[in-house]
Amino acid sequence: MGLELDFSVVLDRWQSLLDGAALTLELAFIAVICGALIGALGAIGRRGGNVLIARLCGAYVEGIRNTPLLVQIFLVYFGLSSLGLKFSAFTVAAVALTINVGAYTTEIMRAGFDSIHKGQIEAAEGLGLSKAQVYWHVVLWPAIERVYPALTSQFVLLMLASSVTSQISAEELTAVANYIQSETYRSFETYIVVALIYVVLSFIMRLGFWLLGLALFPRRRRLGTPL
Amino acid sequence: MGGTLNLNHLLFLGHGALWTIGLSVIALIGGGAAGFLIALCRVSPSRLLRILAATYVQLIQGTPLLVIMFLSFFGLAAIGLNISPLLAAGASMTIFVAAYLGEIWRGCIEAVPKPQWEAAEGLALSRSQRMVKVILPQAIRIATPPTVGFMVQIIKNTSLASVVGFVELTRSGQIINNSLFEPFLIYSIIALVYFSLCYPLSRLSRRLERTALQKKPALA
Amino acid sequence: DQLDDIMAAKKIRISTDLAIPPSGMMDGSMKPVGSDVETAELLAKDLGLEIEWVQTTGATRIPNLQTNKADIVISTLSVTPERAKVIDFTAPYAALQSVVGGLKTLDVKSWDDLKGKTIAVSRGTTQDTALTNRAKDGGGFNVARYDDDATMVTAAVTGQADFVATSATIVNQVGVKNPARAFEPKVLITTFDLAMGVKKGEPRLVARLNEWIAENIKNGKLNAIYKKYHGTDLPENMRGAS
Amino acid sequence: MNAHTPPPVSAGTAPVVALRNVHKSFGPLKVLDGVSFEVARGEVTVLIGRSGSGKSTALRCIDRFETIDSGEIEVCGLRVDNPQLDLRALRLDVGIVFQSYNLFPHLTIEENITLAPHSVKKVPKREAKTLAARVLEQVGLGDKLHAYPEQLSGGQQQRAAIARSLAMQPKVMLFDEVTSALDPELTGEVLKVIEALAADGMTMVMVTHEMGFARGIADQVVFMHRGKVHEAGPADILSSPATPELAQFVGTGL
Amino acid sequence: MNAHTPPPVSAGTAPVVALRNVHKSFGPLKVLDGVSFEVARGEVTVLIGRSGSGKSTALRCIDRFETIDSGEIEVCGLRVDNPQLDLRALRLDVGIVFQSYNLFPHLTIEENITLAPHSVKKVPKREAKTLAARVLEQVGLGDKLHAYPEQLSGGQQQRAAIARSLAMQPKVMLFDEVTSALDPELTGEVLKVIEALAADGMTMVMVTHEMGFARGIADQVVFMHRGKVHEAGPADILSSPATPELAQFVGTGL
Ligand SMILES: Nc1ncnc2c1ncn2[C@@H]1O[C@H](COP(=O)(O)OP(=O)(O)OP(=O)(O)O)[C@@H](O)[C@H]1O
Ligand SMILES: Nc1ncnc2c1ncn2[C@@H]1O[C@H](COP(=O)(O)OP(=O)(O)OP(=O)(O)O)[C@@H](O)[C@H]1O
Ligand SMILES: [Mg+2]
Ligand SMILES: [Mg+2]
Repeated sequence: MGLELDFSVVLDRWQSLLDGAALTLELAFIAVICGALIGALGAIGRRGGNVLIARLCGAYVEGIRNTPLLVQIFLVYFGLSSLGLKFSAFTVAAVALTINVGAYTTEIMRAGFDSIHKGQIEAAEGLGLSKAQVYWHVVLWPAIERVYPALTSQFVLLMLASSVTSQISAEELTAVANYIQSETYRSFETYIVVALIYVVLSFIMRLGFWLLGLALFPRRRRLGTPL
Repeated sequence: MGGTLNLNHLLFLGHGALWTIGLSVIALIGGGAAGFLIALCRVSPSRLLRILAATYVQLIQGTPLLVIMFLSFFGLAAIGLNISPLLAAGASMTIFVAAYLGEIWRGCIEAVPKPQWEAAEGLALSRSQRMVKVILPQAIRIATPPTVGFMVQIIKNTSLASVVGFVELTRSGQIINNSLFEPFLIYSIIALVYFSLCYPLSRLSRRLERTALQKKPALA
Repeated sequence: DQLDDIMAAKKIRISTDLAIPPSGMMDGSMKPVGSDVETAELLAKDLGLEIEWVQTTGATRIPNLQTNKADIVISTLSVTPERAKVIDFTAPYAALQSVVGGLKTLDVKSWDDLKGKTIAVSRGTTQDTALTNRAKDGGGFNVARYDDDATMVTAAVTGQADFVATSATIVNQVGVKNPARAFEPKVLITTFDLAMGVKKGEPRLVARLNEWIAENIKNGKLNAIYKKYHGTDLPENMRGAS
Repeated sequence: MNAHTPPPVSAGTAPVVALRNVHKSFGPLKVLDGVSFEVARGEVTVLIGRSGSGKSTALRCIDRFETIDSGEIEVCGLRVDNPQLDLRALRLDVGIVFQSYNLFPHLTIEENITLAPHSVKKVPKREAKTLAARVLEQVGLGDKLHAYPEQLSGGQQQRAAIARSLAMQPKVMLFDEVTSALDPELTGEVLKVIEALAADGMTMVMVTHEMGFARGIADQVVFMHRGKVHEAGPADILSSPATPELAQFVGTGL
Repeated sequence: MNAHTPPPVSAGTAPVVALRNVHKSFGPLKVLDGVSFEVARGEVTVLIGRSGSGKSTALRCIDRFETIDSGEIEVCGLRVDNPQLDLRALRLDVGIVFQSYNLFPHLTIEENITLAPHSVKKVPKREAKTLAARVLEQVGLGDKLHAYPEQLSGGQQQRAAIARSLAMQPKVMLFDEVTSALDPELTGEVLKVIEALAADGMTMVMVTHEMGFARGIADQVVFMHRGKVHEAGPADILSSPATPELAQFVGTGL
C-alpha cells in the first residue's frame, strides 16, 4: 500500500514525549490519591445512617458516572473562568480527574463494604469496638483487599482517560502526540510510539499497585489467596 | 457560521445518539462474550491459557481506546484489509471491553470462597457445572456493581469512534459546537443525553443487586 | 493510476473535517458548508464527478489518504516541507492569514508587547508551530494549546485566554459571542498556502488538480468562495501568480 | 405480660443477667415465647435444647444482637431492652463467642486478639501482645500467634475465637456451642479454662450440646423447648428430669 | 517408601479405601507422616485424634482435595495418587461432607440437593425432587425444602449438607465432624441414618470427636497422633487403649 514507516521523526522528539508522559503520570498520581480518599468517605457516607448525606453521595456518584469526563472537564474549566476564577489547566485537570475517579471509587468501595459478612461485624461489635473502629479494622481494610483488583483497574483506566485533558491545554502525552503528528503527519508512527508509552506507563502503575498491595495486605503476601 | 440552535441541530444530535446506542450494544454483546471467555481463561487450570489471557489483558488495558481504534481501522487497511468504520469500531470496542470485563469478572469469580468450590467438586460436578451452577451465580452478585460501572463507561467511550469517521453523539455535538460556538449549551445537552442513556442502566442494576442481596446472604 | 480510477468510478472521495469553521462546518439545516466544502463541490462539478464525503478529524486526514480511504483531502492543509515528505501537495488553492488577536482594550501592537503573555492556539496547526518556534527563540510568551478552534474560542470568550493565534475571521468571532470581550487582530504572524493533499506517487492526479486550480484562480471563482466565507480576498501574490 | 417494675439495683444481690418474659419473633416464626431466667454473679448457666429451640437467639438477645419484641433483659445493671442503651458499655461487660467463629480473616491470630484490647481498652501494643500470647497458651495454641485463620483447622479456629474474647476480660461471657468443633481432650482443656474463669468470679451463659460438659460445669441448667424455658434448675435435673421432653432429650443422648 | 505393586483388583476382597505410607506436608509442617489404613466394603472407620493431628487432611487426601507428597491411596480400585486420575470418576464414588457445611447460599435446600443428582447423574428433575424430599426426611428436615441455607440454624444446615451428599448415593462416604453442631437428640437420628447406610453396604470414613458415637458405629477406630496412625483396631480399643496417648485422649473426654 506504499505506506512506509519512519519512526525517526517521532523519536527525535523524545524530549517532549517524555515531558508529556511525566505530566500524565503526575495527573494520575494526584487524582488517584485524592480520589481514593473521596471514594472511601463517599462509600461510608453512602451506607451511613444520615439520609441526606447518603442521598448527596448517591447523586454525586450517579452524576459523575453517567456523564462523559470530557464534559465534566469543560464544565469545571469554563465554569470556573466564567465565575472569574482562573486556574491553570493543570490544576483544573487534576481537580476534574479527582472528582471523576472519586465517584467510581465510591461505587467500588461500597460493593466491597457490602461483601463483608454480618458475622464479622457482629464479632467486632461483641468485642466492644466502636462504630469507627469496626469500620476501620473489620470493614474497610478487608473490603479494600477484596476490591483491590477492581480499584487498580479503575485507576489505570483513569490514567488512560486523562488523555482528554489535552482539550483544555494540559500538555500531557496525548497532547504531545497530537502536536507531533499534526506537525509531521506521521500519524501511524506517532500512535504506535504513544501506544507503547502508554503500555509502559500502565505497566509501571500496575507494578506500583502490586507492590503497594504487598505492603498493605500482608495476608495476601504470605498466603497468596484472595480474601 | 454562527446562528442559533434549531431543530435540525437536535435531529443531528439524535442521529448521533442512535449511533452511540448501536455501537454500545455491539460493544456490550461482543465484549461481554469475549470478556467472559477471557475470565474463564484467567481461572483455567491450563497455564498456557492463563498466560495468554493475562498478556492480552495487560496489553489492551495499557493502551488508550483511541489508539486501538486508530490502529485497527487504519492498521488493517494498511495491510490490505479495508473494513468499514462500523466493523472497525465494533471490533475495537470488543477488543477493549473484553480485556476489562474479563479482568473484572475474574476477580469476582475468585472472590467466591474456596469451600464453595470444594463442596461443588466433592459432589462430582464437572468443571463447567461447578462454574455454571455454583460459582457463577455467586460471582454475578459480586460482579454487578463493577460491571455496570464499566458498562456505563462503554457507552461514553463510544465517543472515541469519531476517530474512524463515526459521527456519534459527542462528535455530532462537536460539529454543531464548532459552527455555533456555544460549548456550554451543547455540552450540557450532550451530558443530559448521556445521563439519560446511562442512568436507567445504573438504576436497573442497583435494583437487581438489591433483590439478589435479599435472596442470598453476604459472603463469609 | 488513481486519476483513471476516479474517472472510471465517476466518483471522487474527498476527505474533509466538518468541525473547522469557516472552512468546513454544518449550516443551520445540518448541510456541509464552508470554503473547503464549496471548493470541493466546484471541483467535482467541473470534473463531472459525484462526491463521496469521507468524514475526518484533524488526526485522520492523512491516514485516510495513505490507506486509500479517500482520494484527496481538502481540509485546510497548510504546506510545510516536513509534511511534504509524507504526502504530495497540489498547488495552493487558498491561503490562510494568521494573526495574533487580543482584547480590544489591551494595547498591543508588536511581538515585543506580547512578552510575558499567554497566547492560545489550536494544537498542531501551523500557527502553533510558528508560535512555538518563536517562543523558543526568545519570544518571551507562553503558548496554551487547545484541541480545536471551538475550544480555543470558548477559552477566549470565558476569559481563560486574552490572546489567540488563528485566522482573522475567528478572531472576530470572539466579540460576537461575548460583546464584553471583543477581540481584534493585533499582530500578523504569516500567511500560509493551503493546498489539497494527494497520496504520494500520483503525478497525473496532481497535474490534473493543478490545472483545475490554476484555471479557477484565474477566473476568480476560488477567490469568490474564499471571500464569501473569510470576508477578505485571497492574497495579492496568489491572484497575481496565475 | 409482666408488671414492669424494675428490681432494686443492688449490685451485691441483683442477678448479673436477667431475662424476664422475653418475646421475640422472626416474621411469623415465634422463636422466644416468654423466656425468663436469671444468672447470679459467678454462676455458670448452660442452655440446652433441640436445634431450632431458640438457644442462640436467646444468647444473642442478651448482647443486643437482636432486639426483643417485649419483656425485659438486664445485664450488669444495664437495661438491654432500653433503646437508648449505650451498646459499647454493654459490650465492655459482655464477651461473646459465636457458633461460627468469625475470626477476622485478614488478620493474624495475634492481631485478632490484640485488636480489641488495644483499640478499645487502650492497652499498649506490647502488653496486648503479651496478653495475646497468654490467652492463646490457655487454649493450647501458643504456637499459632502468627498464623492466619484460614491456616488453622476448625478446632483451632474456635479456640482462637475463645481466646480473643477472653483477652477482653469481660464480666460476663456468652458462649454459643464453642466446644462443638473440639475433640474430647481439648474440650477438657477449655473446661479447665472456663472453670478457672468461674473461680475468678466470671459469670457465664453457654449453649452446648455436650451433656457431660454441662453436668461438669453448670450451676444452673436451662432447657429450652419451642422457644420456652421448659425446665430449669441445678445440673441435677439432667440426671432426674421432671418433664418427659427433657427426659427424651437427655435420654437419646449418649 | 512402599514397593509400588498395585494389589490385584478383585472387588470382593480388595479394600474399598486404602492408604499406604502416605506423607503430606504444608510447607515446613509435616501433617501426615506415613499414614496407612484400610477400609473394607461396608465397614465404618472412625478417625479420632487431637485437633491438628491431621484427621481432616487425611480425609481430604482420600477425595484428592489435597495431593500427597508420597505413598499410595486407592479408592474403589482407583489410584488416587495417580496424577492422571479422572477426578470426577473418583467423586462419583465418594461423597464428602465437610466440617463447615458449605451449602450453596444462592440455592434453596431442595436445589442444593437436586443439583448434583440432576446435573451429574442425569436424574430427571421430578425424581430428583422426590429424592431430595426423602433424604431431607431422613435427616429430619422435611419442612425446610424451600428455605435458603441462611434461614437455618447451624444444626439444620449441617443436616442439610449431609442430605445433599446422601442424595448422590456414593459408594464411600467421608464425614468430617458432621455431628459437631448437632444436639444429642439429632445425633441419635443421624446415627440411625448412618447405621442404615452401613447395613446397605455403604463404606464410610468419618472424623468425629463424639466418643459415644464412635463406640456405637465404628467397625474400625483409627487414632491419629501427630500425623501418624498411633493406634488402630476395633471399637474396643476405646475402652481398653494400648497406648498411653489414646488412654489420655479418651480419658479426658467425658
Ligand atoms: N435471622 C433469622 N431469620 C429467620 N429465622 C431465623 C433467623 N435466625 C434464626 N431463625 C430461626 O429461628 C429458630 C431458632 O434459631 P436458633 O439459631 O436460635 O436455634 P438454636 O437453638 O440455636 O439451634 P442450633 O442448636 O441448631 O444452633 C430456627 O428455626 C431458625 O430457623
Ligand atoms: N491449607 C493449609 N495450609 C497450612 N497448614 C494447614 C492447612 N490445612 C491444615 N493445616 C495444618 O495442618 C494441621 C492438621 O490440620 P487438620 O485440619 O488435618 O487437623 P484436624 O485433625 O482435622 O483438626 P481438627 O480436629 O481441629 O479439625 C494443623 O496444624 C493445621 O494448622
Ligand atoms: Mg444455635
Ligand atoms: Mg478437622
